[in-house]
Amino acid sequence: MADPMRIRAQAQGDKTTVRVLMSHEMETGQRKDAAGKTIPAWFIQEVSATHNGKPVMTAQWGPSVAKNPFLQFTIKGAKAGDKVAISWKDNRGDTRTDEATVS
Amino acid sequence: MQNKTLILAAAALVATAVATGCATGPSPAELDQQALAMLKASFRDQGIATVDRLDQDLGQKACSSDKAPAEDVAKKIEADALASVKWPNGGQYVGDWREGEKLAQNGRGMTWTDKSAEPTANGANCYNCHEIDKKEISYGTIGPSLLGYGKLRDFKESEIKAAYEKIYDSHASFPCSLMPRFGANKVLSMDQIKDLVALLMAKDSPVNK
Amino acid sequence: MQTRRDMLTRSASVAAALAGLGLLPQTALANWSQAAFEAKTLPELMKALGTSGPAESKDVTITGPDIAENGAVVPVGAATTLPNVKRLLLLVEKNPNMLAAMFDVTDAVEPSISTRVKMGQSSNVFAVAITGDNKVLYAAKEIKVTLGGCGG
Amino acid sequence: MRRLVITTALAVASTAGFAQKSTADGIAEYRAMLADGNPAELFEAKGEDLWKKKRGPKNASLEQCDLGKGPGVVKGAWVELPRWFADTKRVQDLESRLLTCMETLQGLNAAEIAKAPFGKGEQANMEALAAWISAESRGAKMNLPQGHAEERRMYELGKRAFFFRGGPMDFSCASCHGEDGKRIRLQDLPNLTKNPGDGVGFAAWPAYRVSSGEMWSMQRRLNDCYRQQRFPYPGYASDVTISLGVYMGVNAKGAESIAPAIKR
Repeated sequence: MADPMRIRAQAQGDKTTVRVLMSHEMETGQRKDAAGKTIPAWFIQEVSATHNGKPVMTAQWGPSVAKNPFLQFTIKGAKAGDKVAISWKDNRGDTRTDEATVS
Repeated sequence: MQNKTLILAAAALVATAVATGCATGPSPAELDQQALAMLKASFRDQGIATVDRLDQDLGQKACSSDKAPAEDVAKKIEADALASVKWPNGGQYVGDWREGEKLAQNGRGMTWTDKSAEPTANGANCYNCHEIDKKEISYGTIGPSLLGYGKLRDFKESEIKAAYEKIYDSHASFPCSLMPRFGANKVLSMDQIKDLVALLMAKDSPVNK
Repeated sequence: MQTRRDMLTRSASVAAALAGLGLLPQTALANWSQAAFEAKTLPELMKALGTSGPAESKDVTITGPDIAENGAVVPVGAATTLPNVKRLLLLVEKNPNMLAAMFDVTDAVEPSISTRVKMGQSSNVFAVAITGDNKVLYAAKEIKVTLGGCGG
Repeated sequence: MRRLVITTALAVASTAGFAQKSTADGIAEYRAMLADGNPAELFEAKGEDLWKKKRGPKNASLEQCDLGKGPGVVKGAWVELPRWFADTKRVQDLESRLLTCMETLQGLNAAEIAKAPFGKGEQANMEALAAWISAESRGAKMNLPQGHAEERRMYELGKRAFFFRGGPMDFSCASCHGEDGKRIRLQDLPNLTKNPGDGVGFAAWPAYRVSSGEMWSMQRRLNDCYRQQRFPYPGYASDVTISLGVYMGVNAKGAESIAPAIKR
């Protein structure tokens, strides 16, 4: 199973900045291993974010997003104590969801 | 237990102090020996990088300290280096600067992840330490800038020969130089060194633009 | 800069080609847009997304360093001051496939996101904003990818 | 269009020196952008879990591991390593000490872990543990003990290893890290023969390596230095690596640790 994400959600005024680090290889499918064999593509394709359960953003990623991806965005109106959840799904069908409390 | 260790340690200290007249542990010469033994015990062969790479010649041994070697030793290093240089037939020192630029960019070769130790598998690592073509902004500063190298020397025949010699064995001009002795240590072939000479000394090389 | 002009020319022709076809941007995608991520050129990408060619706009910003010490991780961001933005894209012109990431935003988030992309070589990087009324606007920035370290 | 004009103006105005300065500025900007969101955090979290998790044939956690400040004390341990350990009668760095704990507390095979390839299996676990343990000393100042005769001897041996030239390129550690203000390509090289400053050199490792997307502890850092030096292969947690740790760590006394950092 994939390792947990690190989610930081920090409120400032009526906005909350969310910073996410995900643990993922993000293999492009264009690299070769030492034996010359192509390493198959393995990357996060879909990401979604919710604020207190309500979807606020979805994203689609290609393999050129960097390994161990970083994502930053800002939610309007979120305040301390609110819940922010992030989910991802990769091209193998693996998924991971983690939640953080706005501080 | 702790007491015993302490006493033993103290006894050892006293013993060394008596033996060397120094109160802080083994003598510098003893430490030199211990360091060599430690290195031998710590490294192992991996691929082409075998432990005999730890066997030092004079140019390595005498340059392995934070102090410069004595003058007579430096002279010996210089003489050995000069004697090591193999000169190309017919005094033809200048190859193709385009090939030289490729070699200069290439930092590969001679590590335990490299398959072959043959010169054809090696780069010259030049940009790691030198500024060369001003179009390449990613250059190192361990060595001096080589911008305008040939032009600054009026493209003189004697300077072309000197450039060949420096690349072949840097210790011939600078004992303990940080620059690899590319020819003497068989990192690069004679033809590759000529290509590097061209990069530095050819009038149409980007170095002299 | 040459590349930039090329792109403007290309996008103009795509805009012309798509004009009148009435293609609207898809608003919510349930699945990964394979065609978009496989697009090699801007016209292909625009076609895959069902949008018209983009125009440069000062209302869109692309953030990123002038120089990246390593192409494996290059921080980039897309933002816009335009109202009613539905989608933000990040493109790397000289990557084998241009589209790196695509964000469908709602009114609950600011139209401003940052992430990190891989770059095979020095290239123009684009932030593209697509509005609810089908305007496609972009900003571009050149990011140089240098060689670092011992090179071995 | 506006950008185009600015770029042209810059090109006209730039001298070699100016261009170099802006390159350095560009790189500094790049590094600053990456520092906010260091994937090392992912490894720290994993390392903390590993420390507390019951594992190995003895089904024990590492919580009773003595990193030099007493069993279970992690805070502040990193900036005092390598140091002398009475139980093993050795000067040990973080990784070699972890191997001792994994063997004695958890019953894992230390020799096997030391031989395993970097970045996989128990070696990946080592990197995560090193990330977390070093993070527990973030902001503390390097303060390696030199009270024991063996600690002083290892410093002297480390110094000799640091200056030892060998291999087909004649390199030593000092070839690149013996002077101030030098670079390889665009990479700044700290002078490790003295205190290179807060969060530089020894005080910045373990680090997340952007180029490979992996966490590197000092053992792996040294291993790749020796690869680039064209030396033979240094054993994991061998005395040469530990003595170099003592040499660099003692030289860095008083420097603030920012480990785990993020590096190219």
